[in-house]
Amino acid sequence: MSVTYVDAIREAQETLLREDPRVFLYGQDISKFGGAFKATKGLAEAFPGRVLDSPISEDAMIGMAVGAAIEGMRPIVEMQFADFSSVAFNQIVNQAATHYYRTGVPVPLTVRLPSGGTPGSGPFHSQSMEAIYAHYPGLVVVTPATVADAYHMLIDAVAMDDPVVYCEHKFLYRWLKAPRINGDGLPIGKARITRPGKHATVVAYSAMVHEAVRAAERLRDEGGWEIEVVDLRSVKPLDMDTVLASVSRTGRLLALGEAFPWGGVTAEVVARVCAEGFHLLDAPPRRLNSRDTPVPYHPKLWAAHRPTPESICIALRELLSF
Amino acid sequence: MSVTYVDAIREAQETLLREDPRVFLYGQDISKFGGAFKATKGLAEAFPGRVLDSPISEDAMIGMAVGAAIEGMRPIVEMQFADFSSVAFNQIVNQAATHYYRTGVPVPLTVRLPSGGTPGSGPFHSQSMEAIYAHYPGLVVVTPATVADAYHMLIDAVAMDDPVVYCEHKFLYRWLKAPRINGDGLPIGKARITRPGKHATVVAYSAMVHEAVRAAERLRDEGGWEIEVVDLRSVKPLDMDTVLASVSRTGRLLALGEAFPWGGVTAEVVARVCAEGFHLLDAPPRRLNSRDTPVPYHPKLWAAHRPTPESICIALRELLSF
Amino acid sequence: MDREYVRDMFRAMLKARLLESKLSSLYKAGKIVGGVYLGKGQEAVSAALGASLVKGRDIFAPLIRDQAGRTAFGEPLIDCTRTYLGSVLGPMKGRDGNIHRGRPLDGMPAMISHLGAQVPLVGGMLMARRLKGCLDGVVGATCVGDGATSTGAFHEGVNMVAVERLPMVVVVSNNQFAYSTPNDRQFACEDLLDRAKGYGLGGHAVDGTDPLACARVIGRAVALARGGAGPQMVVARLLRLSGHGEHDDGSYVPGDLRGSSLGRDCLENGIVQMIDAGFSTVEEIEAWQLEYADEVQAAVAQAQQEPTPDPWHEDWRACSVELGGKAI
Amino acid sequence: MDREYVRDMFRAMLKARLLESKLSSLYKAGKIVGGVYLGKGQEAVSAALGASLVKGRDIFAPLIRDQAGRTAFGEPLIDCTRTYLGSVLGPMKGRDGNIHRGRPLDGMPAMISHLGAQVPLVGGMLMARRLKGCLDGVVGATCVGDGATSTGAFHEGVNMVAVERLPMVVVVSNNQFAYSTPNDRQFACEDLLDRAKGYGLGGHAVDGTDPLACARVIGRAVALARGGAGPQMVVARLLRLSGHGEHDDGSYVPGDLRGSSLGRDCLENGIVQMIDAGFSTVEEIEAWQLEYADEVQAAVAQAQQEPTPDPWHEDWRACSVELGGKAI
Ligand SMILES: Cc1ncc(C[n+]2csc(CCOP(=O)(O)OP(=O)(O)O)c2C)c(N)n1
Ligand SMILES: Cc1ncc(C[n+]2csc(CCOP(=O)(O)OP(=O)(O)O)c2C)c(N)n1
Ligand SMILES: [Mg+2]
Ligand SMILES: [Mg+2]
Repeated sequence: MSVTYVDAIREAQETLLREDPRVFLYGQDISKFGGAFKATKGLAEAFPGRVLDSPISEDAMIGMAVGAAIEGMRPIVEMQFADFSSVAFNQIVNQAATHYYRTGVPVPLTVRLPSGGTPGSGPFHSQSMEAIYAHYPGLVVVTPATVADAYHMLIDAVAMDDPVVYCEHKFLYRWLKAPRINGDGLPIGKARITRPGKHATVVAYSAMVHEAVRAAERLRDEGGWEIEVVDLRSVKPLDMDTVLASVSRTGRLLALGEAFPWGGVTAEVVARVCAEGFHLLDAPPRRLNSRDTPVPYHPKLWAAHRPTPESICIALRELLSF
Repeated sequence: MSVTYVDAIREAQETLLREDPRVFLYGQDISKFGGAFKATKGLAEAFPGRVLDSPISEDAMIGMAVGAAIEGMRPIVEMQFADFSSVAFNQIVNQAATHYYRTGVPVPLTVRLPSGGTPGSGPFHSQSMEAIYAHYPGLVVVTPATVADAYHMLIDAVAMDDPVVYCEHKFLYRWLKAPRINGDGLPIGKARITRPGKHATVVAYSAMVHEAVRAAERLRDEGGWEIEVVDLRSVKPLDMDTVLASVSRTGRLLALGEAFPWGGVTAEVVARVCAEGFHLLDAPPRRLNSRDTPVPYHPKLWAAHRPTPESICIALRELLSF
Repeated sequence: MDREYVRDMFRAMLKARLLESKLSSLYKAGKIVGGVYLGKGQEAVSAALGASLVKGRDIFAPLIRDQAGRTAFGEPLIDCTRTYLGSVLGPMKGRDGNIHRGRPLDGMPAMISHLGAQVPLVGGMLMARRLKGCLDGVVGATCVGDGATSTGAFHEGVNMVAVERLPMVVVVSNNQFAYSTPNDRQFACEDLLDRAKGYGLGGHAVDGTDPLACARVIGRAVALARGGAGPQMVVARLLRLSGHGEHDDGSYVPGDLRGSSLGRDCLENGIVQMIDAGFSTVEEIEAWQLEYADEVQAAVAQAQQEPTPDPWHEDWRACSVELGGKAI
Repeated sequence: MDREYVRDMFRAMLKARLLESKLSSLYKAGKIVGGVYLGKGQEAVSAALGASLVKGRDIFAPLIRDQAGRTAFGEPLIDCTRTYLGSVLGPMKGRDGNIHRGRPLDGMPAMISHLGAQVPLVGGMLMARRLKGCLDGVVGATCVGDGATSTGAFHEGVNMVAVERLPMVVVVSNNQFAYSTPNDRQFACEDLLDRAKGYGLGGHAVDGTDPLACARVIGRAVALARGGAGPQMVVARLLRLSGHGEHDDGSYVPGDLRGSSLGRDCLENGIVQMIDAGFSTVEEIEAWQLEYADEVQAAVAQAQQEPTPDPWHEDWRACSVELGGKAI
């Protein structure tokens, strides 16, 4: 028996529904159908009236959930794909995110964004939008990369009084498995050293953590390099303590992400490391993002659009040889 | 006689309507009323049928304009406030921005975003959204800071075959004046050295260019410091040649912006300078953005939310004393 | 018609008018920064709605022209003056201003500017009540203008509320213009009320310049929603008797429209109606006027004396939680 | 009823069905990556629209279930197979796939996934024609499902088109479900057609399983728009006879609904109608079947032989312009 990443998301929602009467789920096709990715399978039957199908109205879905959250509920909204949250953008960044600062009343809303690319998904079913939401004050943005984090961070997100954008990576849904859901107790806001090392630090998040580990293994096999991989876990807030501690050990930084190259998590990480830990760096910091086009449909293009173990190794070799 | 920044925007639109039959304007209250900020005053009368009032439908406004652009027109859409483009976000980033890559057909659309804070405008009439749009492949994002740039960059934006997000700063509308519209011929994509210096570089854009110049003057008066101010002019693409050349002269960088602190232009500038010109830096690079809350209503809060000559001076003194 | 309901409504209209005239003067004297948005001419619609609702039980999401509704619902004047004048003691603490105010925990959310956005929000507040098992007898209400009906937010919100069959009343004040934009550039149906059927809502038309008609029609719509008849839409015809904001002279409104029955002042109509119906007397109304003028004066004076926010002591945090002892 | 119009329409239905069955097999054989979305059961509506339009003059923005409409409008089969199979020679060059294809310069925009977004886009294409003075006799059309009517994009777009009185036809195929979500969780009006009046559109209902009715009603809606009667909305009742995509078995559709008149196969109906009306014969239809099966086979075979995109030679640029000799 093993648990997949999407199972963990389902389990977390089951636990939440069971243990917290304030929790309910809202989204397209999440009720009897169990969701486009089956992340809510069986929950409508187990918790009647608390797993509700919404019309195709992303903006109203979030507006509704904010209203319910103000009244003390803990809604979890499933976007069918992160990309469709573009239509709910206003309610997320202007209604949910500003509410606490404006009124003093927090909005305990969790928005689940099935994020990131998979082969053949194309420009509108592949986007990574964490940077868009992280830009706005008032939102917490998390990006679980492990089965256990998928579970625990969703539990923690719902426990939080503020709105959380929970970016779950579709590529990990069924590919990532664990024997069981094990947690190491890290709270939201804390990064994890996924793989210790001493020659360079890769700061990554979500699916890219696994690509970074792969690249690290290759470089170990290739030349005995020991690459440290930091999994940010949450991109807002950023755990700069852990990142800086890692860079202080290695002296070298590669910030790695799957999102578009202008701005985003990698820019924020590099800018903050340089501002706060300039003297720690023995080489210019590097960034690796997707290419600067929409996410292409064809698997061959897609594989060359996002960072891969190959392109990460190239970046790391350059970094190490500086 | 003098020309204000908003006059220049009006003039540019008049020139465009006169000289290019493909140009038309679409937006709320822009026709007979002349727009909330009078940026289209008199144009409806001068160009009948080409300056059209839209319903309060930002999403459809952009959708419509993309359609018209595909058919060979050159629409200019006025958002009443940049903040309301949140409702048009999907059409901008998913319809307009992806069109050329997907179909090979460019979309010559210009979206005017009245941006940035003014006293008393509050959380929803003050936002700076350049970083949001710059994140997406396929968009050009410009941020004129001078009267001449307001004019010429709008002309250039409309001449461009790709969608341009034109961020005009409301604070500059009437405050910024010039004897006449003078251009120095810089194209979109080229930054300008607004004020030469040798001790530190401030990279700024839009209204913050003027705050940077004020801070530079104070530091000159205070201690003879010569601060170079670079006006990015366009935030996508970024003119790294000019930025790096400046940093190579001064060895010190402050990236300055009025937008929210997570991500954004300052992160991108610092990250790229560090990646591409690490060895040029004699001190850790610094960033100064707004505070990490929604833009507050009260003028006293507002003035402390955005960077000011005082806070810029503080940042620069720290940078210089490193 | 319930006498007390009509008297409550009328008093709110009167108080709102006096308050708003004062706000206008303050704005023109440069004492208010930002904008001032009035409900002049729209008080009957707004107050009829506010007076039909019960604070502490119902939900009311006012928009820009709802001073009368707010007052009828029970918002104290001081919340208004503090917010306009930036007192740090107001509900928004100077962080937001003018009509962007509310007390969500008292059932009155604070609008964001984006039109239409409050519709699903109220829907969600009602959904929460349903989920908590305390929706019985509750009504949620919000107001929008003709222009706001063109927003996707309005459409999605109303449709969602209809699907969920929530006890909600949506009042559309068709004041013929959205800022400067006339109805014929805003929609192409003969009557906005035609939309009610398309959403599956109960539909009600009313002359917004006629306070007794507003009391009857809006009161009935609220009663229907409360009684389980599902969501209701009211479309009121009227004119705003001010500019869009006090910076605007509204000169784009044609004179003949101003002179038409749409341009009648609902407050003047109301005075006549109150007296004719025997709901009040000239003397009583005059006494109210004096009393409310004093109340307004006091609310302004108090807010003006109060401290404005101090950036050095401001709690610059957009999230309520801390992580590891640090603000997010 | 125009014989040639009906024959064109029917042939497109037939060809689309054959093509889509092939796509389904290819998907199930693992030859197509991503998804396959069929219009099975919806060919009559789609083809009636496509066949009413003139490529080179009109505008047609198809959605996910419009293979028949595309074919009727004149999209070559090879555009479809190339896009599904990722040929670099297709209109999308492997950059986008499946139904996300088009040739905007031929009047057929390439849909984005976000439902409702094509409505204002077609409106804008028509606006451009008006501004250029060449709108005369032109029609723009698009299709959506019942679910898409809940999007703000649809609402804003339709309203804008109505305000501008553009010659547009919006066809709503109410196939009772949006993915798995039934009508009663999508809207609460009795009939989506009730919305037409609320927008000020001409409204037309049709049984989507009845090809001749589709030809008549949709043909008439297009003719009305073309003739200057303003924008039109058609609401067709039907069922999709496939899953949402070929990954989905559609098991949430109740059996009695499948067995009802909504579940009839429009293509089977069409064969009977064509013969009964004397528009065609069994022999001719059988000949078409053979001919189209070959065409489909050839289009698949050709696309399969063609090169797929090569990341090393891909032009990785999202903007067409260069600045200072560099890509943006
Ligand atoms: C989404 C959005 N777009 C634009 C605006 C700017 N705006 C504020 S009020 C207004 C006009 C509103 O008209 P209407 O809904 O008819 O209300 P009225 O002012 O007439 O009461 C506009 C365009 C806004 N607030 N929200
Ligand atoms: C804005 C948006 N939200 C969600 C989706 C995901 N999605 C794709 S098709 C679909 C169902 C569409 O239903 P309907 O409009 O009835 O068309 P049908 O599939 O029945 O033909 C959904 C939810 C989307 N494409 N766009
Ligand atoms: Mg109005
Ligand atoms: Mg459907």
